[in-house]
Amino acid sequence: MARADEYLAWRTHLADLSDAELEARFWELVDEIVDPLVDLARTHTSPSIERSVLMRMGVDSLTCNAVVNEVDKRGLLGHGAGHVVLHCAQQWDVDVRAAAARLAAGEGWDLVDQKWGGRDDA
Amino acid sequence: MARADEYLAWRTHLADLSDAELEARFWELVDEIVDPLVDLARTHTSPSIERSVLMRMGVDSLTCNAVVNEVDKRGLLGHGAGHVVLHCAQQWDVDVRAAAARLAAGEGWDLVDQKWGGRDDA
Amino acid sequence: MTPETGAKGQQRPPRVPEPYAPVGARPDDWALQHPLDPEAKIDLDEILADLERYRPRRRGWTWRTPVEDQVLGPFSYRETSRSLRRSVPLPAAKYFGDIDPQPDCVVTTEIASGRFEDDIRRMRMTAWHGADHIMVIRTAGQSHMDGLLEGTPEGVGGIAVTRKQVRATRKALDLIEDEVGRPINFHSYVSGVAGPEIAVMFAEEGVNGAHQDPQYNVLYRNINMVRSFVDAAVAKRIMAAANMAQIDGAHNANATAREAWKVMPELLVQHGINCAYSVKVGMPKENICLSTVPPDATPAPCVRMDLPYAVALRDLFGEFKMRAQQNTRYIESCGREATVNHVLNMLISRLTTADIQSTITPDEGRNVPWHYNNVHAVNTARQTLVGLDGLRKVVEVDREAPELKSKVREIKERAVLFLEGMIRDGGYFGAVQEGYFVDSGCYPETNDDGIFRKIDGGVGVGTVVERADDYMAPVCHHFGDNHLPEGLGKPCDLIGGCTLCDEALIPFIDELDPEDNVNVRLERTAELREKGLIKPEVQWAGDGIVVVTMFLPAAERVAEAAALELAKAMNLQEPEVVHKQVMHPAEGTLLEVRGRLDVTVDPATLVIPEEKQLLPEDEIRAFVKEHGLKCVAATVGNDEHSVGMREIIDIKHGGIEKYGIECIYLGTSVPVDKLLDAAIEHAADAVLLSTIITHGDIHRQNMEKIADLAVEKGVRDKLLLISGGTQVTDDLARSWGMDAGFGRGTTGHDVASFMVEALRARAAQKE
Amino acid sequence: MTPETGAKGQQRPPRVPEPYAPVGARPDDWALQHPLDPEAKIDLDEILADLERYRPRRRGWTWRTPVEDQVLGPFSYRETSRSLRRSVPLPAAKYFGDIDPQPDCVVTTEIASGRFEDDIRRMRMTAWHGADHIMVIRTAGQSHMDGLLEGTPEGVGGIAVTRKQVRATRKALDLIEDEVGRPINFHSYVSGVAGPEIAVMFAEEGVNGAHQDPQYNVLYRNINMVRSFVDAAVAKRIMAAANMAQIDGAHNANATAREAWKVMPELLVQHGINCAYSVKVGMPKENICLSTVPPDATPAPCVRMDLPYAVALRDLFGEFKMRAQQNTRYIESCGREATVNHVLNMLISRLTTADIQSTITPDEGRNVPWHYNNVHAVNTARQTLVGLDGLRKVVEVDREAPELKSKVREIKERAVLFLEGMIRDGGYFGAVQEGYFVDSGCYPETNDDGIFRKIDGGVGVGTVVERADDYMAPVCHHFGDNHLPEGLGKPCDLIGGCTLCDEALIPFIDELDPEDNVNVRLERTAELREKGLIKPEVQWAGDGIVVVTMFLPAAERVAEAAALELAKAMNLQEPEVVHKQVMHPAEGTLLEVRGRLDVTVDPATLVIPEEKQLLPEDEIRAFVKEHGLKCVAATVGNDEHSVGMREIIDIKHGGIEKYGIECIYLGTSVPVDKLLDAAIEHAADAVLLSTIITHGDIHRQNMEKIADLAVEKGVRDKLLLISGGTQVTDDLARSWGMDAGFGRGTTGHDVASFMVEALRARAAQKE
Repeated sequence: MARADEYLAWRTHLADLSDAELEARFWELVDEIVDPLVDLARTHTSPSIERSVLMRMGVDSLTCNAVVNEVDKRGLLGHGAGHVVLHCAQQWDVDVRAAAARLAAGEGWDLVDQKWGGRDDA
Repeated sequence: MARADEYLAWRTHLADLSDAELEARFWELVDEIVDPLVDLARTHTSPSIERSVLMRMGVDSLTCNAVVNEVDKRGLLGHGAGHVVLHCAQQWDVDVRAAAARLAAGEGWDLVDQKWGGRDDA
Repeated sequence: MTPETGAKGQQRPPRVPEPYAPVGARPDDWALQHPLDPEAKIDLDEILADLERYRPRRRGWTWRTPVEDQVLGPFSYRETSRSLRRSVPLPAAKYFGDIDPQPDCVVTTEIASGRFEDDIRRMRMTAWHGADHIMVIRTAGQSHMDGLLEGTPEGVGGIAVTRKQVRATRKALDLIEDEVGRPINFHSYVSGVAGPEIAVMFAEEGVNGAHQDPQYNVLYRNINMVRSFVDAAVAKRIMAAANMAQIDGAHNANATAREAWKVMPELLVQHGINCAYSVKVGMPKENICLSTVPPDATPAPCVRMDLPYAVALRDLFGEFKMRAQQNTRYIESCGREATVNHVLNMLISRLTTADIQSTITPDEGRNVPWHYNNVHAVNTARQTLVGLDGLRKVVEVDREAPELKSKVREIKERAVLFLEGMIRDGGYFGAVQEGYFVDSGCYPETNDDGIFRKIDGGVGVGTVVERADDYMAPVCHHFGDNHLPEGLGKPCDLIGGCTLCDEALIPFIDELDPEDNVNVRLERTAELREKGLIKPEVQWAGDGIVVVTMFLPAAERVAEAAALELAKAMNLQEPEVVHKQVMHPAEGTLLEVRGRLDVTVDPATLVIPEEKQLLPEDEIRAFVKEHGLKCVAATVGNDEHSVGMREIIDIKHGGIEKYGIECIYLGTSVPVDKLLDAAIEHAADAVLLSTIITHGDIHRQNMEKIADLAVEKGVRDKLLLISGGTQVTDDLARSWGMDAGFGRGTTGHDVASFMVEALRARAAQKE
Repeated sequence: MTPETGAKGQQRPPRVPEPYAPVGARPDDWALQHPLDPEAKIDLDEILADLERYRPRRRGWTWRTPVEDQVLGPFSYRETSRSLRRSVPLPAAKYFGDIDPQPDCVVTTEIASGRFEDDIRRMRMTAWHGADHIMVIRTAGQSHMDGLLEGTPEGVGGIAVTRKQVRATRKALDLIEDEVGRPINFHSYVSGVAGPEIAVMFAEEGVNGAHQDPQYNVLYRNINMVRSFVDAAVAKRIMAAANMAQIDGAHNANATAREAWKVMPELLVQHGINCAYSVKVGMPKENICLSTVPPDATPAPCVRMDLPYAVALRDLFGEFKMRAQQNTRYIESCGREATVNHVLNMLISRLTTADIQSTITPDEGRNVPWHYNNVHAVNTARQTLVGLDGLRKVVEVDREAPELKSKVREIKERAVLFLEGMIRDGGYFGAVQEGYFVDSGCYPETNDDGIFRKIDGGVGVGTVVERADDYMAPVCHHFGDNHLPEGLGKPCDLIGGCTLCDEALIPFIDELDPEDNVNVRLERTAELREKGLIKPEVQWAGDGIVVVTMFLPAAERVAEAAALELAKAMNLQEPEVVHKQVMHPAEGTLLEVRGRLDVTVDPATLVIPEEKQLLPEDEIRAFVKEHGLKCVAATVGNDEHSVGMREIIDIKHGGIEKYGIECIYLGTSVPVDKLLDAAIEHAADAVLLSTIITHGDIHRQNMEKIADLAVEKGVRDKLLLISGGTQVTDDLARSWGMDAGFGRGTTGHDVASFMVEALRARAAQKE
C-alpha cells in the first residue's frame, strides 16, 4: 500500500535521542531482526550446505551431487550428508572419498536405511 | 642570476603584518609600479593609437594607415593624427573623412607643414 | 554491473521555450525578424548578405541571471541561472525529465577552426550545450601586424580577426542567442601592436569581451614594452567605453613555466599590475576579469596544491571577477585524462568562486579543437558545475588548517617580496629587463631562466612619441592628455560625431584578397551544401576526418605501424596516429588513428527507418480500460537479465502497467513451454518474452519454438507473441514467428502502443 | 590555447623495480620460478598446463601498504601507498619524472568478457595501471544452478565461475602480481543457490574476496529467502575461515530504484542486516565491506545530495570497511559523461573514506566492458584519487552546516523507522513479504512498488530442512549445530582431514563439455597466436572490433543512417551505432560506430621505423665542450607558435642549451634571409627553423629558399639546416634541402644528438 511521507509524524519518539542513542537504537533493532535468522541457520541445513560438507571432505562435485540428491530423496538431509558418508566409510572401513563414490554408484544405501530408516512418508 | 630560495630570510619584515596589512601593502606596491606607467601612457602616443583616433573619426583602416604613416614620417605624431586631419578638414571645409582621404592621396601636406613645420631632422 | 543496454539516443520531448527578451534588440532588429529554424542549418549566404549594413544590437558584457534555490525536476539547486529556451540536455537528463540546469557562471568555449564560416556552425552547437562566452582564438601571427586586416583570410590555429569576420560572427550570434534564449558574449583579443585599433573595431562591432594585458605582449609576443603599455591605456579606455569585459593574460605563465606551481607569486603580481593599470585608465572593476588557472595537474596532488593559490588570489582580488580557466600545461593526447583534470579544476572553482568558467577541449593536446570536442568541453563544465552545485553549503575550505593557512600567507608574502624586488630594480621595465617574469623559481628563489626583454627591443620599438603641447584627438573615450578646445559637450562635437557615438560613421571594407576569402572557400564546398550531401567533418565542412579507436594486441611501435595499415584497409587517406596508450608493453596498445574518408553520402539514397508513431497515452489507457489487457512475461533461455523486462512492464519504470495492462511476471530463465502454458492458464492476450542474443542461436530457437507450440496448442491467434532484448530486431523476430520484436531503447509506451494497435487490427480482421 | 602538439607517446625510461616479496609464496612457488617477461605475451598454454596440480600461494585479502607523507618526484602525498614495481604511469606523468603515485585504497576493476582466457590478458593490463582487486563478473544464470559447474563454458555478460576458471585465473594472477610487485586480490560471487559450495571452492582456490549477501539472492535473484539465509551462514563462515573480504549487495537497490536517492534509509537497513548477520556467524568486522554507491548523478546536484548519505553511513558503520562503488544507475552511452560522474563519485570517497575504490568502465552504458575501458576506468580512479590526495587536510565536511546536519540525522532516523516497521511486520521475512525493499518511496513514504517475495516461493523453496538431533558435519569451519563426538582436536580429525586443512584432498575435474571449453576456443585463434598476427580486438582475441568516431553535419536520424553507410565504406562488418549525441538538431550529430574489421596484419610485412638511437647525453656534452656548437633559431613564415621551438632550445625545457650549445633565438615570423644572415654573422654551426604546415605550402618554400640562399652565399657546407614543426617529417625536410626535419614529440636530446652526429660525419668526410 502506498503511503505518503509521514516522517515528521513518525519520528517524534526519536527526536529526543542523541546521535549516539539513535545509532545504538539502529543496531539494537538490527540485532532484533537478525537474531532469529541466525537461529534458523544454526538449526537448519540445505542441499548446498550438505554438498559443501562433502566437498570439504574431499569429494568431487559430481559425487557430491549424486550423494546429496539421494540423501535428500530419502529425507535424511537433517542428519547430515557428511554424517551419512562417514557412517558408510566407517562401516566399510574405507576413506570418506571412497565411501562417497560407492554411495554415488548406488551402493550402501541399505546401510544408511538401517541406521536412519527410510523417509517417513516414503 | 639564479638565487636559492631565501624566502624565510627575506620575509622577516612582513612577519608581523596582519593579513589585511599584508594585502594593503601588496596594493600599495602595485600602485607604486603602475603609476609611472600610467603617466607614460597619458603623455605619449603611438601609430596604433593615432590610427584608432582616425578610426573613431570614421576613417577606414586603409586610409588610417596611409595618413598615420605620413604623419609619423613627418614627425608630427605628437600633435595627433586626428588633429592633423581636423586641421585640414577645417582648412578645406570638408568633413574629416574627406580630409583624411585627400591626405591619404597625398594632398594637403603643405597645409600640415605650414602649421607644424617639417620634421626637425628632415 | 548493469546489463548491456546499448546506445541510448537523446530524442527528447519538445521543450516549451522559456520567455526571452533579447538584450539590446531594437524593434527593427534584423535577427529577431529572421529567426533560425532549429531544424534547418544556418544559412551562411544570408549571414554574408548585406553585411555592410548589419549592426550588432548591443555593446557590453552580459552575466547570467541567477535563480535562487531553483527547482528543476526532482531537484533543488543553489547555484544555477535561468534555463535556456532551447538546448541539448546532458545525456543522463532523460532520467530526470530532460532538465537542463545551467550553472550560475558564464561558460566559455574557445573556437579556432581557422575559417569563420565553419566557426559559426560550431558556435551554434556549443550554444545549444550551454556556452554563452564564445572566444574566437586569433591566429598568433596577427599580433605583430601593425594595423587592421581587411578580409577573412584563412588562419592556422585560429583566425585572422577582421571587421568582416567579426561582423558576420556577431550577426550569426545574434540569431543563435535568440534561438537558445540567452545573450551570448562574443570575445577575442585586443593584443599585439594594433591594440587600440582592434579595440575600436570591437567596440564598433559589438564584441563583448576581450583579452587585454600589455604584459602578455611583452612576455609572449616580444612587443616593445613601452609601446605595449602606452597602447594598452587607450585600448582599455575604449573597451571600458563599450562596457566590454576584460580578461588578463597572467595564466600564460602557467602554460609556459615548466613547474607551473612555482610561478604563483608572479601570477599575483601580473594580475595586480593589469588590474591596477586598467582601473587607473578608467575601466570599472566589475569588468576586469582575472584569468586564473589551477597551476597543477595530476599526477600531482593538484587540488591540495591549487587551493591555497586560489584562496590567496580571491583574498587579494575580491573586487574583481574571476575567469577560471582549465589547465593546459600538462595536457596530453588522452581525452579522458584531460577531462578528469578539468573536473578537478572546476572543483577549485566551486570551492572558491568563478564568474566565468572557461573550458579547454579534451583534444587540445593533439590538435586544433574539433567541433564535438568543443561540445564535450562545455558539457564537462556544465555537468561538473551542476554536480557540485551548492558544494559550499556542506563542505568548507578550512582557512585555519595549517596546510592551507600557511600556504595562503606564504604566497601573498612572496608576491609582496616580488613587488619589492621590482621596485628595487627600477619598477616594471627594470624588472622585465632583469628577467623577473616566467622564471621557474618560486620568488625570491630564481633560476635565471625567465623571459628577458629589453626596453629598447621588441616589435614596435621606437614608435612611441611624446604628445606635444597641442596634442589633440577629437574623439570620445580617448585616454591621456588631449588639448581639446574648451566648452565642448563631448570631444567628437568638434568633428560632427565619432563612430562610438554615431555608428552610421563606421566604414566597412569587404574582402581585399581576391583568393583567400570566404566566398572562394565556400565555393569549394558548395556542392555539399546545395545537394545536402553528408561528409564527415571535424573542423571544416567536408574535411572528411574521422577517428578510429582500436586496441591492438601488440607492443607500441608494432601496433602503431599496424594501425596505419589497418586504417588504409578502412580507406582512410593520410592516416595518422593521434593517440597511443600502452595497455601493457606486450599485451597491447590502444590507438586512435585519424584519417580522411573521402566518401560522401547522399541522404536521398539512404533508407531511414520511419520514426515510429505511437498511440497517444490516453488512447492506450482508454482501450485497456474498455477491453482489458493481460500479458504474461518472462525472460527465457539462460538469461538472468531481468532489468530490461522490468523496465518494460513495471509501473515504476514507466512500463506498460501504467496503462492498466495486467502483467504476470514469471521470472528469469523460464522455459518457453512453461511460458506458453502460463499464458493459456491466465487467458492472457499477449506473451512478452525477453531474451539475449547468444552465439548458440538460442534466441531464434526459443522464438520459433514458442510460435510453433502456440500453433500446436491452437492459441496462436489468441495471443500476441512479442519478443524483446538489446539485440532483437523487429524484422528478425517476425521472421521467427513473433508478432513483433523490440530492441534497444524500447519503452513501455512502444510496447503498449503496439499491443493496442495489433489487437485493433486483429479485431478489424475478424469483422 | 596551447599550439597544436600532436600525439605524445608514452615511451618511458626503464623503471627500477621496487623491492617486492610475494605474500604467501613458498620457496617452491611455481610463479616465482616462471616470472613473466614484460616484453612477452602471457603464455596461455603454460597457464593451462598442469592445472590439476597448481596451488594458489595464499588465502585471504591483502590491503595496500600505506606510505605516510610519501615524496615522489617534486610532490609530497598524504594518501598514497607503496609504488608498483612495474606499471604504466598516467600520460601526464612524463612531466614529473614518470612518477606513478598509487592511492592508499585498493582499486577494483570488474572484468567480464565471457571467456576467462581473454580475461587473463585484460587483468594483466589493468594490473599495470594499478588495479589490485580483480572482480570477475559471473554470468547471471549461474545463480540459479543448484551446484557447481565443471569446465569453462563461455558466458554472456560474465563468465561461468568454475574451479578450472578460478584456478587458471589465480595462477595467472600469481604471475601478474609478481610482475607488478603487489598482491592482487581475486574476487567473484558467493551468491545464488550454491553459495556454500562456491564458498568452499573459493576458499580452496585462493579467491581473496567475494560478494555475499543473502538479501541480494532474495530481492534480485528470486531465491527463496529461507534457503538464502540458511545457506549464507555456512558460506560466510567458510569465507571467514579463508580470511576473504566480503562485499555486500546493498548497492543494487541504487541500481534498480528509479529515484535512487530515495532508497537511502533502506540501504542503511540492508547494510545493517548483512553486517550483523555476518558478524554473528563468525566473520571479523575488518573483512566486512559495505558496497556503497553515491546514489545520485548529474544533472542532479549530486555531490551535495550524496554527501549526507555517505556521512550517515560512515557514522553507523565505522567499524566496517567501505567499498566505494561508482554510480551505474544513470550511465548512458557517453563515456565522457560517465567519467565525470565517476570523478564526482570519488570526491565523495575522498571527502569521507574508502577502503576499496571500485571502478565502473565508461562503456558500461553501451556494452559489456572492453579491454581498454577497464584501463580507462582504473586510470580515472588512480588519477582522481591522487589529484584529490590529502583533500581533507584543507577542506572540511561541515558537520554543523544545516543542510548537512539535518539530512544526516534524517537519513538515520528514517532507517530506524524502517527497522521498527520491519519488526512490527514480522521481522525480515515479514517485511520482504510486505514489499519493504526497493520501494521507490523514501521510508516511511512508500509507493507500493517494492519487490515482493513470498516465504514459500522462489528458487529453492522447500529445500531447507531442520537439523536432526544427531546432525553432524565432520569438517572444519562449519556453521551451526553440529553433533560431533567429544574430544576431537578439530572436526576433520574424524575423517583424516578436510580440504580446508589439507589441500592435497582437493579434487580437480577438467572440462566436462567437449565443445564449450577453453581448448576449443583457443584453437579458433591459434593461428593469430602462433604466427603473431595482429587483429584488432576489444573483448576476445581476434574479435576484430573497432570504433569509428565521426561528426556528421546532419540531423540525428539521417546521420545515423549515413554513419552506417560510411562504416561500410570503411569495410566494417555489422556496423552498429553505439553512441550518438546531438550537437545541434540541424547542424550535426556526433556518432560512434562499432564494427568488425576482418583484416589481419602480419607484423613481418610492416615497415617499422627504426627506433632512433641517440648519443648518450654525456657524449654530446663532451663534444660540445671540445668543439663548441652555436646555432641560430627562429620561427619562420607567419608562425607565431614559439612554444615548440622554445621547448627544443631552452635549457629550462630540457632543450639543447643544456648540453652547452649556444643558441641565438631570433623570435617569430623571421624572414628566412634574415635568419641566414644572422647565422653567417654569428658564425653559427646550425640553423634551426621552426615552421607550421600551411595550406599555401609556405613551409616548403621557406625550406627550399633558405637552402638555396645558403648555397648562393657559399655557406651551405658550413651550416646544418634543421627544420622542425608538428607536421614536419625528416623525409620531406631532406627533400626540400634540409639536413634534417623533426616532427611531433621531438626533444632537445633528439636534435642535439643529430647535430653532433652530423658534424662528426662531415668532419669524417673532410678527412
